[in-house]
Amino acid sequence: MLVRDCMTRHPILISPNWSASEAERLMSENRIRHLPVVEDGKRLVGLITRQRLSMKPEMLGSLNVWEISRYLADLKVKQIMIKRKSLVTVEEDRSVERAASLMSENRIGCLPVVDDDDAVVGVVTEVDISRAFQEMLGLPVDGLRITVRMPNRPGEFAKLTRVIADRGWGVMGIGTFPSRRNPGFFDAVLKIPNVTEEEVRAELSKIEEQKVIDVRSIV
Amino acid sequence: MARFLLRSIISTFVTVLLVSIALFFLLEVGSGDITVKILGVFSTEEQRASYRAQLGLDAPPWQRYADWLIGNDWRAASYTGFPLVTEDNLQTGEAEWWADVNGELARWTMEDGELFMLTRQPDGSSNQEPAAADVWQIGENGEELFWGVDTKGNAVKWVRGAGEPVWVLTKAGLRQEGDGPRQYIPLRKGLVRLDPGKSLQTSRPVAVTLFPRVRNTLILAGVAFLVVMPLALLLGIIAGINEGKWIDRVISITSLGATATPEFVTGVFLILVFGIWLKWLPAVSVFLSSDAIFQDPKLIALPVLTLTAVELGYVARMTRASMVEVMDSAYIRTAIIKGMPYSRVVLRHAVRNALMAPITIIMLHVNWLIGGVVVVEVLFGFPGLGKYIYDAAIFGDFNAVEAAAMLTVTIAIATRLVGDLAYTFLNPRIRYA
Amino acid sequence: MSTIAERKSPTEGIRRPDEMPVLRVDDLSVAYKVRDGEVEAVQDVSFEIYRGESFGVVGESGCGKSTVAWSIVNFLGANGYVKRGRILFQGQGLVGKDPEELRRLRGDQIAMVYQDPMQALNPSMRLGDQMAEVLTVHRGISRSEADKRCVQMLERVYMPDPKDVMGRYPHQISGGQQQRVVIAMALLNNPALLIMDEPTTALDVTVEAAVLDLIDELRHEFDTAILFISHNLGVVARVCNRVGVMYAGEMVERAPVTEIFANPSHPYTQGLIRCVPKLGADKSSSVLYPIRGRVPAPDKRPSGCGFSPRCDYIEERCRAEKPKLRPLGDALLADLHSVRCHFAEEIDPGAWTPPEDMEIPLLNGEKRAAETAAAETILQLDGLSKFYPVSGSSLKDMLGVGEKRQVKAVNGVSFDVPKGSTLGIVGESGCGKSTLIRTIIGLEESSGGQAQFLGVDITDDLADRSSEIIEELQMVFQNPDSTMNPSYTVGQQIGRPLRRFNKVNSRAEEQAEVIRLLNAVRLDGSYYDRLPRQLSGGEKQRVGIARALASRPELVLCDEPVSALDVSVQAAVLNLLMEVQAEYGTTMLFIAHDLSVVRFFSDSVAVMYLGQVMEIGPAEAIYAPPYHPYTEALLSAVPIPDPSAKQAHIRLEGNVPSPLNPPGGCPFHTRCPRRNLLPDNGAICAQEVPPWQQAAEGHRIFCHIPLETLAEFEPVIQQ
Amino acid sequence: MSVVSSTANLRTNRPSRLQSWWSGVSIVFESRIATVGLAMVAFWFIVGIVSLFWTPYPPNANEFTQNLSPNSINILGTDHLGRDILSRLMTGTQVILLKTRLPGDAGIDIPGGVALWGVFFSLLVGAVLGLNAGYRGGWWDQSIMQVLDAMIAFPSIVLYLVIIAALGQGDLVVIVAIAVTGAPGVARLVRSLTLDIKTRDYIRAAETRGESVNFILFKEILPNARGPILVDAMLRVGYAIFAIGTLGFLGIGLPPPDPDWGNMVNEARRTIFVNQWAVVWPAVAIATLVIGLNLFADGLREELTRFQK
Repeated sequence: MLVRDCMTRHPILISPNWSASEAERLMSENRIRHLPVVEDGKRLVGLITRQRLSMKPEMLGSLNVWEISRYLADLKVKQIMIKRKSLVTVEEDRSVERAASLMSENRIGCLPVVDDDDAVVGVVTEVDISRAFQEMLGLPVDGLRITVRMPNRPGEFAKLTRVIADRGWGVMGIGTFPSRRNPGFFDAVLKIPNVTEEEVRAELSKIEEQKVIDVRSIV
Repeated sequence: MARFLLRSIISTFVTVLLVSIALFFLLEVGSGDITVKILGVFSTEEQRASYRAQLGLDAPPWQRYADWLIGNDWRAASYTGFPLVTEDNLQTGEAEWWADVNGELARWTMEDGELFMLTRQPDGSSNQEPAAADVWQIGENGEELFWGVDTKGNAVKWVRGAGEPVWVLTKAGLRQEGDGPRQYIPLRKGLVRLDPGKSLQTSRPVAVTLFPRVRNTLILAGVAFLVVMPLALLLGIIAGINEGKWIDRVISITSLGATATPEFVTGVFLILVFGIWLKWLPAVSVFLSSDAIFQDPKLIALPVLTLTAVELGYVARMTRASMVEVMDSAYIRTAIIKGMPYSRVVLRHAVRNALMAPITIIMLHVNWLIGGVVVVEVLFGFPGLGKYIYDAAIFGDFNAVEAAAMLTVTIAIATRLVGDLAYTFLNPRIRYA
Repeated sequence: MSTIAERKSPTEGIRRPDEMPVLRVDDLSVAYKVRDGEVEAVQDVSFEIYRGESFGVVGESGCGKSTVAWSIVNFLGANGYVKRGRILFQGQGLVGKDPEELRRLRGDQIAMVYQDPMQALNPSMRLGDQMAEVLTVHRGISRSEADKRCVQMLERVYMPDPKDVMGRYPHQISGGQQQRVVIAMALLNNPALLIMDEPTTALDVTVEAAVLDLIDELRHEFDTAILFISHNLGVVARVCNRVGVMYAGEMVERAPVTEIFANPSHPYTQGLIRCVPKLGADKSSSVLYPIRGRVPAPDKRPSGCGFSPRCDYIEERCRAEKPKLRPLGDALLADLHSVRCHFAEEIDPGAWTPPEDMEIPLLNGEKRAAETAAAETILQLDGLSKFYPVSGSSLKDMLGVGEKRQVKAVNGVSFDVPKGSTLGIVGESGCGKSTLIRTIIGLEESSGGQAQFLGVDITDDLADRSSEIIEELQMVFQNPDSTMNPSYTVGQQIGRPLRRFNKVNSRAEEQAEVIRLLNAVRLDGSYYDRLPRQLSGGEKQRVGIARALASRPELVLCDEPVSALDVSVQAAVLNLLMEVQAEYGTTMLFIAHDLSVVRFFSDSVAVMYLGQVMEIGPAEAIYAPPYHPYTEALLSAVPIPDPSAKQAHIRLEGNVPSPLNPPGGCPFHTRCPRRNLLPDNGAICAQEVPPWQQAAEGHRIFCHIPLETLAEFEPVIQQ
Repeated sequence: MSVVSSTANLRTNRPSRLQSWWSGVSIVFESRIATVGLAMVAFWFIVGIVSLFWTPYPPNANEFTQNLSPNSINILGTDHLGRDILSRLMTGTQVILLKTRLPGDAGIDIPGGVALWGVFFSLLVGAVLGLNAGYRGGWWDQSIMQVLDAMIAFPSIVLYLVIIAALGQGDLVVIVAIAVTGAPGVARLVRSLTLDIKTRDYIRAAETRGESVNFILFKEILPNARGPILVDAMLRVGYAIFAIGTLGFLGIGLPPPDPDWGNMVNEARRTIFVNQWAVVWPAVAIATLVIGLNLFADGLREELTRFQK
């Protein structure tokens, strides 16, 4: 899965000349936390986040009520946005895990996705990453969620797929995780529709050295 | 595109040919006896007949047309037996006809029944000596004939011992002379070789008098054209993109007023304002020398202004209409919806298409400009082509009218061709058809 | 993971609960100022479009579909303005937005494609210049870089030879290619919203199918929100997820596409679906029900429900109170299916019966078929051809020494038409179907072959035909706006052929006969003194039919008589033609590009391609295997107004070859998708003229592929 | 709603000729421009008609002091021969708009001014040529257009001068000159209209009825071209008046004794240093009449295109 497959395309964009209050309104109306700031042609010049919009007390301390409201009305997006040069971005043909690592390394919640012209083609947010994760494990589809624990060596996964193939089952989602408390083992999570728990357990328990550790129909 | 161009060129030639036929027959055949005008109403029929013969008007119309168009020196040469050539007179600078007799340029004259040969000397003078007796040839009826060139530029047939009485128009009036030739062929090279013949009014070659007039007119019309075109196109475009707004109204109504007012009315008003009330500009264009136009450019200010007023309105209206149409078109809509800035929409997308229609019409409109030139020149006494045609037409000097009219028609057709070319260039649908 | 079964794309499966629509139109009303007051062209229209979704707006002409589109890009002309309501694009209000900001959005985040690509492209600019400026202006990148992007995008829309196309002018490429350029241009900046206003209406059916495929593909790839406007239910069914039906400036019904076709709830939607023929339906087994009346002009709309004057279920409340667009049915679907009708729940389209005064032809199919079979042949063509000489553009050609070239518009067409039957002729533009009937009627002199009508030779042109033959051959024309002379009244125009062919002896008799003819086409005598500009399109077409019938012709040639009409009127005119045929026993030749209409209306059908007949036979035989590969391609391209129907996906490649030098052998071999069924990839097709294979009685196929193979093709459409 | 009853056999709402005529005329008043233009033209028609019966003084009587400025006796002043300018101006309308003097000593006048007859003949000739060229196409078109091209190639004033040089002065010569210079333009217009109209289906319908070419030209095509032709005719009357004025100014227009506006300008400009009024009035007269016709034509054209939409 690449960034282009999980990003949100056509994000809402704003212009640097907008007032901060308009940006604020747009964010709250659309329930979003990030707004890429672009010039004509969707060229990225910055990013506005909810945090950026919240007031810094030390700035306001010296102002009276009238001055505050004037200050707020005059405040432009370009004054408060994160500037392009300090923004972390990603290209749409990078892998989704690379995007995820960029986000976690930089401790940010949003990556603008840009093309060769530095034009915004989408954004990747924490929500997008978590949605990719859900889809990977087959969340949108009804079926049984099965967790199989297997030793970490070549050929183990093939055993599992052989059984599935023999039975003619369809796999709607799959993911493998190193088993945290059992070094040397992997947990494979499968989503299989139109099967009953009994037949799954019966079939999969025949596989040597593998163990069905969890079967559930409701996630 | 080659096809389109070739068509225009062929069509242009046919058009010129048709025009020449129409013009010639309308004027020379349609109009009455020109000799009445030249010799006056009190001349006798005999005098007129003699004069007609001298002008070659007794020949059949088709032959006169051919002579007029392609000349008759080659025809006359077959009678004389000598090649006929022209040589400039060193004093007047006008071309004279000579026969090339074995390398010597010769003309003949008959005095008291005696034929003399004039041979041209290198200094321009001529040496007169009696002609050799053996030049006479025996004609069908046994008379002795000689075809030669006389001193007035005619190929003539003399009969020995039987000179015709001829009427000659001199400054003092009509005078009869004896010893005249039997037949005249007034030599000319023909229109296609740029010799439209002699003026009936002044007896000088038309080409000589026409040239300075054409030059003056070209300056007048050229200046007017240069003033009008950019201004009119600009105004038209401005009005067109502001359709319905006040600036459009002002331009449209002013243009309409200017176009609908005849040149002579505009001219008179301009004279009134600038010449009489404000006294800024001369009210008439009096040319004291042939170069007056260069010495005092103010002379053409009012004529140019008059022409401009009329043309400006017309071209601006055409451009406006075309611009309005283009701005309403789907591809302009596309350009706007593509988010092009307005200036780019107008300049890159609209103007080129909007100018296509007016350019052909503007080029056709050169006719109109020439018409305006006639009026303006008459009004201001400007010595140009228009006044020349006017004067010649009033007199009935058809050689002059034909020449001048052919010239205007040629200019008109040539500009139309240029318009076609410009259209082809601007319109890729034709260019790449 | 080939084992993965059908899985919907994320946007169709789970829409994120917090997702905001790309475009949201709220209670939009658009008014145009006219000389006396103003007219509300669009009233209270609401809809929203999400990412990757295609929202279709359907309705007849004059319903305000395009006005909605123009109001989004704020291009309503000098006299139009948004009177009420909001248009939100990505959360920002577009109404009253600063013009400079709007300009930045247009072409960058909002793009538009509309009907006639030839008109939409600047005729005097190279295509490359027109495309590249979108990038150079909005993104400020260099021209050479922009050119590279343009070529990539042209490749993306499957434009052959994109580099070359960049240097061309619009008139140098075909209509389908122009539309590809326009679409590529719209997509260059990766817009969030793409507005398409009848993007395929001007295109041929196979080209249309390819463009629709492209639109669908691009929507999924770019996740663009599409507002798709069309009058054609079939097209909407193919490319849209959700549909809004517009009538008289209002949105009368809004629902997912499957829902709208399976469960139409507004009487207008029901009427629309009833009045288009299904592909495969014919006149003996099914009936078209027109909607009575016509779309009112924007300034003459009724005060209550806009549809009330044409509605079969009208109640007092409909006239008095304007219904609101309200959710229909249970709460679960509330968001999805809305309708603007007071009584939507009570109306059962299944129980609908045609009102008594509706014009429905009463035909007895079997009896007619029997009659036709026994009838004599009225028109017999044998190798009829029409070639036009063309002069080339080179100097050689002008001097007359170049090679003489001919456009083979009609090239050896043979068929017989029995008395009283209808032969439909289908084919795409340029296939020669119009030239064929022009040659038959004598507007063109034929260049070769035989043609006999009532046993008389008719290869000559009109000037050489006797009056008796002329009056037996009449024609019904395509364009209602030009079929009648605007200077004369209806009575004068129908009366003229009566006098011309000495059918009447006195003025009184003429008048009586004209009124009889008017009644025959379901118009009353009050139309006698009307001028064409006082008639609607359908009425004009009726008068055109009456005029053609005035001389009591044996054979009537119909040149696309309904293609310029709105669908509801189309049904009425088709019904009228059938009725007339039943009553007068007239034989008809019927040309149309719409395969469903031809199938519905004709007894037998001829399929033409490049001036030649590819297949001819009884209508039902043409629409099922065995058929000619070209017929198969045509059928698979027809947009079907039924999203549940499965249609084979066969697309033709390349352009129709020039009729100046049609390909040798089989004219279709250059594009034939079935050539590979023959040895050597169909080498024989390019070399030899195919044989006429007799598939059944009266069913002939012009193809090298053996009948048995043709018969094994899967049917194109399975419902 | 029009639920058609097939039994109804009534012919109702037949508009009378007057009504349909009025509905045609009333579109003129829809346009402000056309109305203003019409008023200006009507003014001069009325002045002309009045002058047939009454003018303040005889137009050719030189009974006043020369070169008077406007005053209470001579409202517009007098010219260089002491003639009343108002009277001359009023009478000058006649030859342009109201009467044509036939040659000969009998002094017979026929109704209809020189400008109107000239335009009428140019329409007649132009329409016939244009219809034939446009509808028949091919060889007909080529040759007709070639001849017209030759005619158009003449600058119109040069053509006037040539015609007058050939035929002399006179009302009929001016009519001929206007007709000859105008016909090619009309023919081109009618040809282009014909090319458009002949593609319409109703022409196909007429052809498939086997109608004669003349029927198609004059009964099917011409009536549908009348709107633009009418507009063009208005403009042409304007040009004709323009041309008559110009010819009068050049001294080769309508012959005396009737006063001619162009000639009045020409004569008055010689005394322009003394008396400016004498040149202003006829100049204004020509300009207003021509502008009026142009406005009328413009307004009419706008309304017709709107009407057709």
